[in-house]
This record gives sequence, structure tokens and C-alpha cells, in this order.
Amino acid sequence: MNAPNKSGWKPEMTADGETIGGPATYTGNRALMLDEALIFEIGDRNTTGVDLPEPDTATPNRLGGMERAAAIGLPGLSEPETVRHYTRLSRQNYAIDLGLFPLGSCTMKHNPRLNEKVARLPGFADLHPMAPTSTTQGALGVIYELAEWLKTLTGMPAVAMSPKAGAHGELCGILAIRAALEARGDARKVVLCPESAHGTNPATAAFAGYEVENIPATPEGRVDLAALEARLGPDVAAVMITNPNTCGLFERDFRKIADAVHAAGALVYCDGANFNAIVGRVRPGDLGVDAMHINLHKTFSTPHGGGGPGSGPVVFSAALAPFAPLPFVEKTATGYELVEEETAGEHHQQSFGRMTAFHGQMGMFTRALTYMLSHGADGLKQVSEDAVLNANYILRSLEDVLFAPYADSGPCMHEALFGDKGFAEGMTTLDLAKGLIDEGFHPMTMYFPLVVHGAMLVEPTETESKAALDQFIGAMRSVASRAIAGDQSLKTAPHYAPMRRLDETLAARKPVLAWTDPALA
Amino acid sequence: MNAPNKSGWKPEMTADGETIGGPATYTGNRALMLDEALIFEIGDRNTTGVDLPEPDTATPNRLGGMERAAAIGLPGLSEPETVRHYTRLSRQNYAIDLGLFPLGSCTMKHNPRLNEKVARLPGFADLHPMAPTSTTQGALGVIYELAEWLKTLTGMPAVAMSPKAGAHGELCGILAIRAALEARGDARKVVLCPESAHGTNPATAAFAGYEVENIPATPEGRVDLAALEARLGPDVAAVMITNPNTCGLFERDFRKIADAVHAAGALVYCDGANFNAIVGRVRPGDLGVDAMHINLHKTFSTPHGGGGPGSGPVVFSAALAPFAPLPFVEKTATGYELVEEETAGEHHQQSFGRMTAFHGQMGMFTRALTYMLSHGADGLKQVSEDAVLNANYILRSLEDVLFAPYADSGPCMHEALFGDKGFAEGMTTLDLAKGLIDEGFHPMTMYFPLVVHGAMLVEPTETESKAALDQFIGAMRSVASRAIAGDQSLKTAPHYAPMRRLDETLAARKPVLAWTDPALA
Amino acid sequence: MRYLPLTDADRSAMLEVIGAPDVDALFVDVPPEAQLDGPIHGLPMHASEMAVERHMAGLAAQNMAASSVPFFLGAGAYKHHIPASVDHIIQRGEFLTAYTPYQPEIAQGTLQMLFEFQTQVARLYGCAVANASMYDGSTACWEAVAMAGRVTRRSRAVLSGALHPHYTNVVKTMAKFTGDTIADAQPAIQPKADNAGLISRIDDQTSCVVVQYPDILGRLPDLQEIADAAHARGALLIVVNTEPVALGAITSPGELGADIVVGEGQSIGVGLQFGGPYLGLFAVRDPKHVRQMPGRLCGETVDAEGKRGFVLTLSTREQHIRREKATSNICTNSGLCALAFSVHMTLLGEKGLRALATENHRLACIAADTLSALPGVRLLNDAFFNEFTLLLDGDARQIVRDLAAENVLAGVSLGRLYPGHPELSRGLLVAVTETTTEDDIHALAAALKGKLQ
Amino acid sequence: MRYLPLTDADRSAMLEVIGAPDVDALFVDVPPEAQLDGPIHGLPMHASEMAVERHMAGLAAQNMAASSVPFFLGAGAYKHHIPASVDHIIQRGEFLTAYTPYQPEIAQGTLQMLFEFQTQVARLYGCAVANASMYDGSTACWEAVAMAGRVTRRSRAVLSGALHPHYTNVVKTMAKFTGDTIADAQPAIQPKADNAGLISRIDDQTSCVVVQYPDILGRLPDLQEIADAAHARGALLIVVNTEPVALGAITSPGELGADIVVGEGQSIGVGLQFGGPYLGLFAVRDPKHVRQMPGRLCGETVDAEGKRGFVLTLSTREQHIRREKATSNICTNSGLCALAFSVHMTLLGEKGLRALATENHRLACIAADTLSALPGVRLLNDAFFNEFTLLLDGDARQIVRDLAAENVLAGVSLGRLYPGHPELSRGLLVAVTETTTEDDIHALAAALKGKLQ
Ligand SMILES: Cc1ncc(COP(=O)(O)O)c(C=O)c1O
Ligand SMILES: Cc1ncc(COP(=O)(O)O)c(C=O)c1O
Repeated sequence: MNAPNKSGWKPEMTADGETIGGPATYTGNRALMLDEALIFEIGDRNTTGVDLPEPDTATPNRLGGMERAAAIGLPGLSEPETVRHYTRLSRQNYAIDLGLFPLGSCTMKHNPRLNEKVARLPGFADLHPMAPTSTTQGALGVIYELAEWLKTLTGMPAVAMSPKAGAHGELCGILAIRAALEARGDARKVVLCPESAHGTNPATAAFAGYEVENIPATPEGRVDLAALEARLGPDVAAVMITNPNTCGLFERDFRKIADAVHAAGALVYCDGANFNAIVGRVRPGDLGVDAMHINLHKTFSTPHGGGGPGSGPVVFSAALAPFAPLPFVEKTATGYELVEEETAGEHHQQSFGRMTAFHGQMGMFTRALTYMLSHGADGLKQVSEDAVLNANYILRSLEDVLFAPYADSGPCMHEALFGDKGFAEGMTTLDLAKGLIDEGFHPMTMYFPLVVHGAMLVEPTETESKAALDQFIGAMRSVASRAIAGDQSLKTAPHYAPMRRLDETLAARKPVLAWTDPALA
Repeated sequence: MNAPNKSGWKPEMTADGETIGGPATYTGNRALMLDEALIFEIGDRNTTGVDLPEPDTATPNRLGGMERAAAIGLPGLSEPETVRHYTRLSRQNYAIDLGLFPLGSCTMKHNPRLNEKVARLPGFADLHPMAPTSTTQGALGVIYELAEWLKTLTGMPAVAMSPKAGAHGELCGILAIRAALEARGDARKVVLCPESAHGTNPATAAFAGYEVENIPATPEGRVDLAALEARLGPDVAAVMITNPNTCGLFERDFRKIADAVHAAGALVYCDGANFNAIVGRVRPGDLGVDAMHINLHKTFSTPHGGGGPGSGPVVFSAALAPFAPLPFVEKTATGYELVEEETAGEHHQQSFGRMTAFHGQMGMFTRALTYMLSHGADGLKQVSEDAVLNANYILRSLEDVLFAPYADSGPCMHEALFGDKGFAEGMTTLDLAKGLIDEGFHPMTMYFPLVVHGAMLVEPTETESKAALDQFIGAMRSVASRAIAGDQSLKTAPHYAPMRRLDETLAARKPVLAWTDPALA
Repeated sequence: MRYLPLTDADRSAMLEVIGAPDVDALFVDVPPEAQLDGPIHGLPMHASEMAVERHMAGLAAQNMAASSVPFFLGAGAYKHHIPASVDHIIQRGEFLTAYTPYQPEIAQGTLQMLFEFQTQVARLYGCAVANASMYDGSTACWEAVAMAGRVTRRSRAVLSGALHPHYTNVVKTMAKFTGDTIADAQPAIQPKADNAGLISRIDDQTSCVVVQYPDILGRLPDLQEIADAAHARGALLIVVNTEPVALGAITSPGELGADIVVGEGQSIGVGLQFGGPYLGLFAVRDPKHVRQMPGRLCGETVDAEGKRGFVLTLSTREQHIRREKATSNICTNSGLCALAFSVHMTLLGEKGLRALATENHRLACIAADTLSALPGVRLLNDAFFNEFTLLLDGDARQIVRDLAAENVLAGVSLGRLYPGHPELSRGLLVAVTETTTEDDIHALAAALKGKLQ
Repeated sequence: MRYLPLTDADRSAMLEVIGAPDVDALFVDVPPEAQLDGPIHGLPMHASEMAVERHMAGLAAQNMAASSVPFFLGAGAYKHHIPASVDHIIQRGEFLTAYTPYQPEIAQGTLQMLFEFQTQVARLYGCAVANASMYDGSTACWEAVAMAGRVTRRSRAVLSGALHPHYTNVVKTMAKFTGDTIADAQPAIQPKADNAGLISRIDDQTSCVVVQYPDILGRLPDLQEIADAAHARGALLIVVNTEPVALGAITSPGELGADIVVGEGQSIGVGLQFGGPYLGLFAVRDPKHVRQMPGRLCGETVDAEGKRGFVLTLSTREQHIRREKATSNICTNSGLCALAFSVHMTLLGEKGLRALATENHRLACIAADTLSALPGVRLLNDAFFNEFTLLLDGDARQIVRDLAAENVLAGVSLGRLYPGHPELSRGLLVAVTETTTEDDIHALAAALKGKLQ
């Protein structure tokens, strides 16, 4: 009877093919764990989930000969099928709404629903970017207010709002640095980054035409000031430093680093992805930063959405402010104005140009501003304090079972870093991560930063309760002891997820990146 | 290491306590199948998820000595914990959004999201029921328009909009019947109902002060006209008949029944819960109905919400219209007017009174009207046709494996009825239902109607695709053959749901209906 | 037709399996004369989402949304701020599109929520057990009267004159058919509730006394006194509450001796919605009365592995099991509104509810003082929570209508609640919540002043 | 503070475990002079949800929502009707609050969606492979130019004069730093796109030719001709599309020989949002170019039990693996917008997309005829899809501003797009979609007439 299970799922079997744990199902479903085929397998070209007038032949055609002849090959589903398809898919995801999501460096904090509501107000959601500014004063006001918050929180005099994510913000910062250097006729060639930097840092520097060189680190996990000073010279355009860094430590010597960099005629880029650790307590402007991007989708809680969108405004020191990209919003006696190519001439001749169409991630701005207004100055200070407290609690609750390379480097900031030292032969960070999945947690960031073997970077954020942390710590201790003991069931974890371990090698070796009809293949 | 799993879940074990299928987890979670404690176990009285001014002692007190002294005992959670708590809980539910929900008599059809959006427009959602009618013309317009649709679709001259659900509508209809009879000085005592009737029918009649007697059925599953005629007499106030009936059959003789009932001086109540089978194709008014409730939460797709709210407007024949309850909406030259106790005097002296505060389930009215406008006259006809087609497809695809008592009584309407005849000794409808849960489907209605042993009433509705029906049919065939074969793994189903079979007897024997702190117990 | 997945090809294939030539053949049992020959006349054809949305938005735009103007209406329906996360949660498909949890293994979400809800309501009301909801406060009130009849085997209910007139009307309507006797009254326009008058109407035939708390005029009757009097005559005390936020500030009815406490839960989580769907709350102080309760009850149990879980229980009280012997005919209740209530209450918690109540009371005091300082305005109440009665030098009902034209929604006049009672025509019920700003209060004062000159 | 779960008791208990006297001790590594001594100055303190919502709603109310007036703006951002179910689905917590799917066993929802999205985009564009999204059309356009440089090892890009000026500016800005040469031009104001002029600028150093289709003036250049010319010189053809709905009516760029097709996906599912977040689409016709693509790619594989599943793949192109050698620095992309696009496209399907395109074109034709019949108005385009250029007897930019004051949003003037080019000042771009009513068209005509007299 159990033929057409198309999904491929089978219950675990004994050697002689007896099912164990539960019987096979006809559908391949397991109660609420529901398999779902592709839209291409369930939809068809004649089905649609919208009601539109049926095109008739009398319809005018002024397409100038470009009209489409061939079919597109897009399946349609009725609305009920569509809602069900995506609802079923969604249930195969983990999310902050389900539990702790301790991805280090990613700041997976709670996304308040008020922010979603506000972003959907017609005055924001249903507004065209090129509408006359007399009709968009409230939207320009949001950008302006948010810019003021960011400047105040960072203690920096200027901000570029248009970058679309962190990496785009990095690019913005590095381009401003290059523009500033070029403006003084100084064609430096090298950007220095620590090895622990996020991949976007070297990628950005290279994208902007720089050579990337390594900044050495001290054994305690911080930038080696002396080594850096030794390397500084007339070819160095900038250093890119993350602070707090990706080992979760505050760069104690940041001010000294910045002074040395400035003395050498270079500029200081700070990767601000970890701003959550210090927001409201420390102003990067006081540390000598020239440019820093801020991930609104991290510190200021705009949702990650399964990969994006983000928003990466960049704050600038006075030295870089004139080079900031277009557009930006100015407040005048008569209202808000949008400064673009046209008007930039007068005020802002040195702007390095434009990074994107239109004015940036407005949908993220409304959410971030709503978040900031909700917390206020006092709340944001509490945010960073609780974020740091939670991370230290995890660090100190796990350091006896998991190797913590920088446990003696002082308190961590918003994230705690561990390595795989001490695991039984053959046991890896990946195995521990997959075991954590069975425990009902999303794993921490794995194998990053590169400076620690089998790195596990745990960032709980401030929106976790002590009870959630305690359960996570218990689960981590349990899985870690299994890794240390060499429990082989970890190698085949996860056991309870919608999928068993996926073959990533196969995917890369024979890439299948779009669906093709097997009937045609 | 695996101590604190508080939920009680354990993986299946061999006789000697070895886990099979997968290892035990520390948390008791199984990847995305997450356990969740009660708010009383995770919240506390000093936590809150709202920001409000802290009460200070200077606050005025004009409570006249009634101020609360004792604690209430309500736990609070921060917003992140709240969102997570309910999201995790929600994932333990099955729903239409996840798959076919073939509960016979319940009409679990797709709930369009447009309806949700419309109901939330501030003009509807944020409107006080007692606001001056000059400020609520649009809302009164919705009630009026919806009433017109219902009258047109049923072919009946009047409708009471205030009943809050189907059972409330039944009460409305029966009270109008009693008021009409009393108005002519006719104190009849008995209401006749078939045994197959929904429990609300006899309960309603009894609530309205009537004795309930049974209407016999023919072997083919319909009202026995001759027997009914024989029973009619001066003591019978009304008959309550469901059409299509709960065996899924159209009462072929309805018109004759109605004529006989009227001839005997009684009135005809039709339970319209199954209106979905005939909407847009048949008008109950043409069949001689005097009163019929319409479940907007069935035929017109307002969501069931895990048990409610519903809405049960009642259409009336001319004979009963004068007795309809207050309030209702009238259209006048100057706009819409709300007719309540005050103005009823002039137009509507015979109204039997008021069934509820305010004017009915406005939130359901906006959804239902949106649904009707979306479908239109043509779409609603297609709705009933597809609903009936889907049910017949199931009936004919399963009748060879499952006993279908009325398979020879003609086509079924919107639902197909099966019995447990042929199951192996000890195998029950309940076992089959629990097996269906493992297959990823919500079971059909079980043990209703009472007239078929081990009844299984399957109502797919029109919003299921053929592919979904085919998968359901395959799963039903598979589970049915296991029931016939006596597969013992069905007795312990479900195997894959968040819970194994629950002990309902224990719950009723030692009722625990509220949480008490074990520390205090 | 966007909601209908079958294609014409599907329909043909399915008809073939069924063995029917066409869909009409499936309707053979419907007498031809009862069948329409095409789409029903007099109704429009199907329409796009965009067209329907425009039509409905057009209707919505003809209403004056409460938040768009200074707003003071109450009388059993209150405007409170609802956190955005409440609406997010009730829109989860797994809650929104689930049925009554009859298959508990795949309905623990709804069931656990109901268990939590029942406990929250019971604690708020000072009771032992609450049910899983009724339609609304007014029907819950009648169900309580009916239950008191079953418990006491008496059939005379004494209603306070200060019970919401809609509730009174519902009870009187139902009683016409059940044969119960209802002793009701008009509200006494006086600073304190007329407890003595009420108590004097209790006799040995009385099944129950029904008192609203806070009452329709916003007053706070001393329930203990009434409870004692009722109990002395063998009657039950039913307390009706239409503003649950008040219970964050005032003593619960259960603590004061109420036997059955019912009410409207709309204030917490549900929203105004022009009167429905709302949320009927129903609780009993003494667990021995549980088997006489109407409506669904969720209870704790264990699964086959001993893991805690929840089920609907004691269903032998209900229509689907007991049919004509059921305690009520209710089936569908207010499940989703109960969820909204429970989520909002969880966000509030004890601390938030108390702070919310304090803030409501604080603003109400400001409003009472500001408005009663106007010439031609007098405050009736000695005590109140967030709603009070003003006596105006003029016809309050006409004034409310006139102020609406000036975009001020001033309150509910007693003339609107009690038409045909000229002695009440000067009364205006004014409700104030945390959503009321001081600007709103001043706008009302200014507008009222304009009318009273 | 409603988003912070720790209580003071929790904080103390945790500090004890950590062994720190207070939270300040955790910040010892921050030099004291860099630490603030209290809440930062110049910012307000925390506020209730209600207060924040009021503030933000106040700002929103200062904007003229597109749907509230006759509305004709386009130029790379289009107002289309988005079905309500799209927004419902993207608000599912499991989509909204998930991260990039780096743990595929618990991210199949996002991964399968991306695989479906990639296939939809590839088919729409007539390409073999599409990626999992870029920030928006303009950055996708630059990434395509950069990729063409990698593929051809040349560094001179020829841009059509009718490429969206913002896109041109982005490319030129980036090229300043990479050392690429960009040959751009102003749009030629003529009924047909200037293919000949464009082709004449292609030389043997040319890495790519970048053409917009439909172009910024709404015209429909014959791409085949340009593709042939580019390919003859060893250059790639990059086609930019800013209105995906058009591709329901016109032949896909891939079919006409484009090598890389990029575009803005905002029209399908995303909404106007004052310019962002939008959705960059990126596809290649020939699978051999896949390893030079920027951005994430989702691919099919199997799990340990042989069950089909999806993972992010070919990551050796990406920054987190390849660092300074990556094909792009992009990390976070437009995942949720891709979901919205994919859901909307699934609802449409081929049938719906074609009908939608037809309806857009039909209404645009009506608008073009109605408006060009006015005295002082001339239609520039020979051909167009849903957007066209009018030449007015007057300064179009001023007219747009004046009409805004009359609550008509008339379009985007060429003066706004190309400030400082008086020769373009008479041009007005008018976009028409299925949301435009004939009443809207008449309102615009009447308003325009008033200004041109
Ligand atoms: C330290 C660090 N820098 C930069 C980035 C890049 O930000 P985005 O993903 O928004 O481009 C990230 C985010 O992943 C990060 O963690
Ligand atoms: C046949 C029938 N009649 C009446 C009802 C009662 O409707 P409601 O649950 O809305 O009170 C139902 C619903 O369950 C039903 O199926």
C-alpha cells in the first residue's frame, strides 16, 4: 500500500528492513512535518491565483514588434495552493521567533512587530521615490531623524544613508577614503585587515582596487599594535578593524591604533557590525574612527528575512564627510530637501558619487527609527549591557567543557568564542552544530573567525531570557560532552530535522541551479 | 548529561532501554518540534512586555474603597518571549494553511488573506458600536449589503444579522418560530429533528423550551416523509432539518416535507450549515424554508480561529420576518439607519427581542462580504459545484476500501460519509483517524452523524486541488487497508505528532482546568 | 477565480472517475424546479482582489475611526492600545485557520493556549475555573442566569438597574421563552449604586442577583454586601464586568463573594470592531459548579508516553454529546478572541495590567475634573474607574450628535442607552483610557463648552 | 523595556556566575575616556509602543500615498497591486526572522523558495541561471559590468544613453575606483531607440554593452541587433530591465541574445517603499558563466537518506570563502524581497503575468491616446509597454510640481532625471499600470490641460 511516497523520506530501518521508531507513511509526511514539492511540480501554466481580465484579441498592440512569442514556463497556483505551499515551506525553517539563534557576528535579536506595522503605513509603503518632495516630507523626515540618531549614537558628524547592507556600507566607506586620499593626490595602494576580519572586508577593499594585507594579532586575540605601527607607511591607505572584534573582544588600543594610522597619513575604517555590544555606552567617534558602517539589520533589529534585505548606513569623521555619496537629506527653513547630483554641486562638490538608485533602504529606516524611539537613550544602553552580560554568562558557563581560547583576555563583549580543541578524534564543530539542531537550537557561527580552529562564535543578543540561555547552555554542555566522548550518533545528526545531513559536495560538483522538467531532460 | 528534559518526551526505546531511531535530547526538543512550557512556568509577576508609566503614589484614587489588595497572579513575558511562546505553540497545530482539513460539516475552506486585510481597515476595526450613526454609515452599509446578498442567495425576504454563530442562529430561528406561534395563540410543545442532526439542533430546541422528538430516516439516509407526516399534528411547532443533510445527501423531498409541515400548522427550520453545497445553485426560499441560519464561518470563509468566532445570520420567510430580533439596518433616503428597541416600535412591533449587545459579528461581516464580492454570482455557483465534485470524487475513490453506507443513495453533496464496517477486530475509526495524522492530514469528522457506526464524514471543500485530493485518497486507502488488515501500529498512532495519544478519560476523571503552582499545591 | 484550484481538465478527469457526464448530474437529487438555470440574478460577477479592496476601502472610509478624533465612548466597548505582536500572532495560519481542537495530538497549540487563557481569566475574576469563552458579555450574562437556575432550581432573577441595558434586554428576551421571571429596574441616577434597593428585591424564589461592576454609570458597588444578602436567601450572585482593565485596580468579584462572574473581554486584545466579534468570559468561584457550566473546557492530561498535554474535557455538558440535555447549545465560541486576550494579557502581566489600570484611572480623574469644572456640567459619580457619568444642562444625546459633526466623539448618552426615559436625558457616559490624551480631553471640554453656552 | 527579558534578579544572578561585581566590570577593556557616564545626551528616553506609533504615523501622514491620488510615476519603480497573501507569507516568522540558510537541514523553507525563485527569474529573463538576488537593479547593473570585465578581460563598458541615469551614475561611480572606462551618453529624444549610435560606440576594447529594455523613455529597442554587434566585437550584451511585468508581453532578453540580464524586481511583490528595499535580479544566459557570477546561488542536492534537498552552493565565488578574490563583496542580499517576488509570481503564473502585462499595456495605450490628444502634448514613442514619454509645451518639471499641489502625481519629468539639460526639459515620463483607472487618466488629462493653457 505504501507506494507513492515521492519525497524520499523513510523511517529508520533495521538491517533486515524493519522500520523502527514508527511506520512508514504513504505520503512521506510525518504528521506536522510536511513535505512539499516544487511549484514547478504542482503548478501549471494555465492556473493563476489572481483575477485579471482575460486578454482579448481586440487589445491594442504598440509593442513595436517585440511581442513575446515563446512561452515563459512559469507555473501558477491558485491562492489556496500558494498560501499552503509557502506556509509548509516556512515550517522547515528555524527562526528567531522559534528560539535562540546564536549566530556570532549576525546579531539575531528579536524583531519587534511594531516595526513591521509602521513600515506598512501607506504613507511609507506606498510612496514613490521620485515623487515631488513637497509630497514626501514625512519620508524625508524619517531619513533625517534616523541620520541624527546615528550621528549622535556614534559621535560622528556625517552619515551616508544609501548603502544597502553592511558590505555596501564598507564599500561606501572605503570609496570615501580613497576619494579623500585622491583629493590630496595621495594614491596609496594597500588596505590592512586582520585575519579575523569578516570576508566582506578584504573583498570590499579588493573591489575598490586595493591590495589587502594582514594585520597581525596578539595571542590574546587583539590587533598587535606594535606590528601594525611597524607596517604603517606611505603605501597604506587605510586599516579596516572590527570593534568589538570578531573574537568578541574590545580592541583596547583602538585609540592608539587610530592615532598611529592617522599619523601615518592613513585612515581608519571600523567595521561596525558589532556595534550592538557598545551602542549607547561608547561612541566610535571618540575612538578616532573615520568611517564605520552600521548594520541596521543587526544592531537596530530590522529583520534578516532569510538573507536580506539589510541596510548599512556609514558614519563619517569630519575628514571624510565631504566625500560622502549622494543622495542625502538636508533640513532647511522650508522643510526637508533631497540633495542629489543636481544640487550637490553647490554644497558637496567632493562627493564620490552615487552607490544606488534612489535613496536607500527606506523600509529598513522606518523599522530602525521605530526601534530606536522605542528604546531611547536609556534602552539602548541597556541593550548593549544585556547583550554583553548574556555573552559573558555563556562564556563562563561553558568554558569548563569547551575550549575558550580568549577566556583569559578579559570579559568578552557581545559574543563568546570557542574552539574544537578537546573533541574526540574525528569529531568536529560541524558535528556539534548538527547535534545542536536536534536540541531545537540554531547552531552558532561555525569556522569563523578563521583564527581559531573549529571556531564556534556564540552571540546570544540581549533579547534572550535567562531561562533561554540556561536551556541553551545545558544543551551545549550535553552536545559538547558527546563530542568529547566521541558519541557516534553526533556524526549522523541531525536526526529529527526535516532533512538529514545534506550533501554539499554533490551540489557544488554537479550544480543544479534551476529546475528542469524531467520529462524534457 | 541528559538530565533536565522537562517535557517528558523520550525517544522510542528497546526493551533494554536503548534508544532507537535517534538519540535522546537534553532539551526534549526534536529539532523543529519544540516543546513549550506554560506562561505560568516561564513568566513572572514583575515582567511585562509593555511600556507604561510606573504607577506612582501621587496617582489619584477615586475607587471608592474597592481598590485591589491581593495579587492577581498573572505572569508577564517580555515581547520577545511572548512572540516565541505563541509561535512555538502555533506550530503544534494543524490548520487549513498546512493541508486538507476534511472535517465533515465544518467546511474548512481556504481563508483568503484579502478578507483579513479588509477587516483591519481602521474604518471597520477601530469603530465603536455606539458611535453616532452619522459617523458609521460605511459600517451600516456593510451590514446592509451583506444582508442583501444573503437574501438574494437564499431567496428569502428577511434576515437577522446579529446571531453570533450557528447555534445562536438556530436559537434565533426557533425563537422567531415560537414568537410567531404564540402571536397566533398557538402554544405548540414539540420540535422534530432527525437523529442525524447536529447536536446544536436538539440543544437549541430544548433551550427554547421545546420537547425534542426524533424524525425517522429512510434506509437511504433521508427523512422518512411518510413517517414524518404521520407524526405531524397540533403539538408540533417546527421541524428542524439540515439540507443537504449530515449524511451528505440532498433532501429530495424537502419541498413536500415543507408543504406537509405548513399544512399541519408548523414551521420549517433548516440548518444551513451545509449551504456550501448549494450556494448559488439552489435557493432555500424556493424549498419552503421558514428560517435558516447561515454559518459565515463555513460557507463564506471567515476563519474558524481554533474554535471561533463565527457568525450565524438567519434568513426568514415572510411569515417569520415580523418576529426577527433587533437590531437591524434599514436604508432610508438619507442614509442607513440602525433599528433598535427605540425605533422598533413603529415598524417592528412583533420583534421577539434582542439576542446580543450591539449589532453582531461585524468583523465577520466585512470578511464575508469581501468573499462574496470576490466570487460573485458566477464564482459562488462554481464554489458549490466544485465542493460537490470534490466530495463525489472522494466518495467514488474510496468506496471500494471503506464502507459507504449511502453510496447507492445517489451522488453525495459536499461531503462523503463512511463507516467502520470491515475493519479488523478491535480497529476503530479513532485508530484510522490517528493514522491519518501521521500521514500529514487532519482527520475527518469522527462518529458523527450518529446514524452510522464509526462514522467518518469527509468534506474536502472546493478549495482543494485535485493533487491534494489524490494524495489524501492515497493516504486514506493506505490507512484503511491497515485498519482492515489489523495493523497494530495504527493502535499506537500517531507516531510522529508532537504528542502521542492523549488520555481523555484521565482529563475528565480528575479535571485540572487551571494551572496551580506546584510549589503551592 | 483565484480561490478555486480545479482546472477544467481536472473537472473532466474527476467526473470520469465518478462516472457522471457533467456536474449537473451530481445535483440530480435537487428537484429541477429548485435549481437556478445560471448564476443567480441580481448579484455582480466575480471581481479582482484590487476591485474588491477598493469597494470595501470605500465603505471603510465612510466611517469615523475612533483613533482619528478625540474619542470618549465606552458603555461596554472600550478603545485600548493593542500591541502589534497580538495581531501578528492571531494571524499565524496555525491559529487562524485551525478548527476546534478535537484532535488534540495536532492541536496542542490551541489547547495549551486555552488552558492558559482559562487560568488567566479565573485569576482575574478571583474564581476557580473559567471556560474557554462565550460569544460575548451579554450572552455570557444570560448563560449565567440560566446556569443559576439549574444550580438553585429557582427561576426568578433579580437584575440590578445599573446592568448594561443591552444585557438586560438579552436576558429578558431569553427569559420570555424559558419562562424565567426577570425582575429588572431602571438605573437610579445617584452618586452611589443603589445596593439597598437591589437587596430589597431579593426573595426566597430568587435564583440569582445580577450586578454589574463597574456598573453602567461607572460606579463601583460594594459587592460583598450584595453577596451576603443573596447568599442569605439561597441565591447566587452573578457579577458582570464589561471592562476587564478595571480589575487591575479593583478587587475581583470572586474575592467579594460572587458565585458566577461573567463579562466582556474585548478591552484586552480584541479591539472595537463595531461591536463584534467580542469575547464572553465565564467563570465560577466554586469548582463544584463546574459541571453546570456552559461552553468548552480545556483540561490537563498526559499522552501515552506520560508527557503532559491538554484536551477538551467534561464534554458531557455539551451539545455534541448531550444534545437536548446539554448545559447550553453553544458550539463555536470566540476562540481567536480568547487567543488575542491571552496574548495581550501575557504581554501585560500583573505588572502591566496594574500600570495600565492606574494610567486609565489617572487620565479619567483628569477628565472628570476638567469636564465637571465646566459650567453646566456635573459629575454624578462618587467613585469610578475609567468611565463616569456627567449630567449636562441640555439633551446629552443631541449634544453627542452635534459634537460628532465637529469631529469629537463625546461619549454615550443615557438617552441612547435608555430611549424614552426623559429623566435620564441629561446623562452622558464618558470613558477615558490610556489612549486618551490630555489634548483630547481639552478638545472635548472646549467643544462641550461651545454647546452648553 | 518591553524587548528586554532580563530582570534585575536575573542580572545579579548572572553577574555572580560570571564573577563580576557589576556590568561595568564587563566593559573594563573600553578605555574610561571612551565610556559615556550615562544615557547618551541629546536623545529621548524609551517610549511606549503607542507613543512611538503615534510619532511614526504622524510622519507617515505627511506623505502623499500613491494610492490616494491619480498617480503616474515610474522611471524604475512601479505601483502594482500586490495580493494580500504575499504580505501574509513574508510576515511568517519562519521567513521573516530567519538568517541566511547556512544550516540547510533547518532552512529548507528559504532554500527551496530560492531555488524556485532562481528558476522563475531565469525563465522570465530567458536565461539558464539566475542568482538568489542582489540589492537592487542599479547595483546589479554595476555587478554585471564588473562581471563582464572578468569574463572578457576588457575594461571598457558602453552604456546606452537610454539607461536609467541613476544606474549610469552608479556604474560611473564604481568605475572611478576600478579604473574601468565607461562610455555613456545622453538619451536621444526620438521615437525609436538610437541603436545605430550605440552600436557605433562598440570597439575591440569593449567588455560589454549595457542596454535598458524597455528603456528609460519607455521605448523597446531591438536587442537582437545590438547583441549581434556586441558579439561580433567580442563584447557581452548586458540587458537591464526595470519593469519585469513587461516581460509578460515582450520577448525575453535571453532569447534575443543578451549574455547577462539584470534588473529591478520591485514591480512583482515588493511595493514602492520610497525606493527600497528593492530586488536586484541577475541572470546569465550561458551556464558556463556561472562561476563568474556574483551573489548567492542555491542548488539541488540530496540528504544522507537520498531525499532531495537544497543548499547554498558554489560559495567559492563568495567573500566568506574567497575573501579578496571573491566575485563580489555582497553578503546580505534581498532575500525577503525575493520571497515576495516569488510568491507573487507563483500567484500570477504564466497566465496571470500575461494577462497583467496585457492589462498594463491596454491602459497605457488609452492614456497615451487620451493625453496626446491634448493641445500642447505630443507622444514621443513609436512603441512602449506601460510607460511612455510625452513632450509638453512647457517645463515638465514645474508642471509636475504644480500638479502635485492639485493632488495629481503626473509622472517623472526628464528634468528631474537629467537636471541641467534644458533640451530635455519638455519631457514627461508617464507610467500606467493595472492600478490606474480611467478616472485617473481623465483626472490627469484635465489637470494637464489646465496647466498648458
Ligand atoms: C563583522 C561583519 N562585517 C560585515 C558584515 C557584512 O554585512 P552585510 O551582510 O550586511 O553585508 C557582517 C555580516 O554578516 C559581519 O558580521
Ligand atoms: C450541521 C451543523 N449545524 C450547526 C452547527 C453549529 O454552528 P456553530 O458552531 O457556528 O454554532 C454546526 C457547526 O459545527 C453544524 O455542522
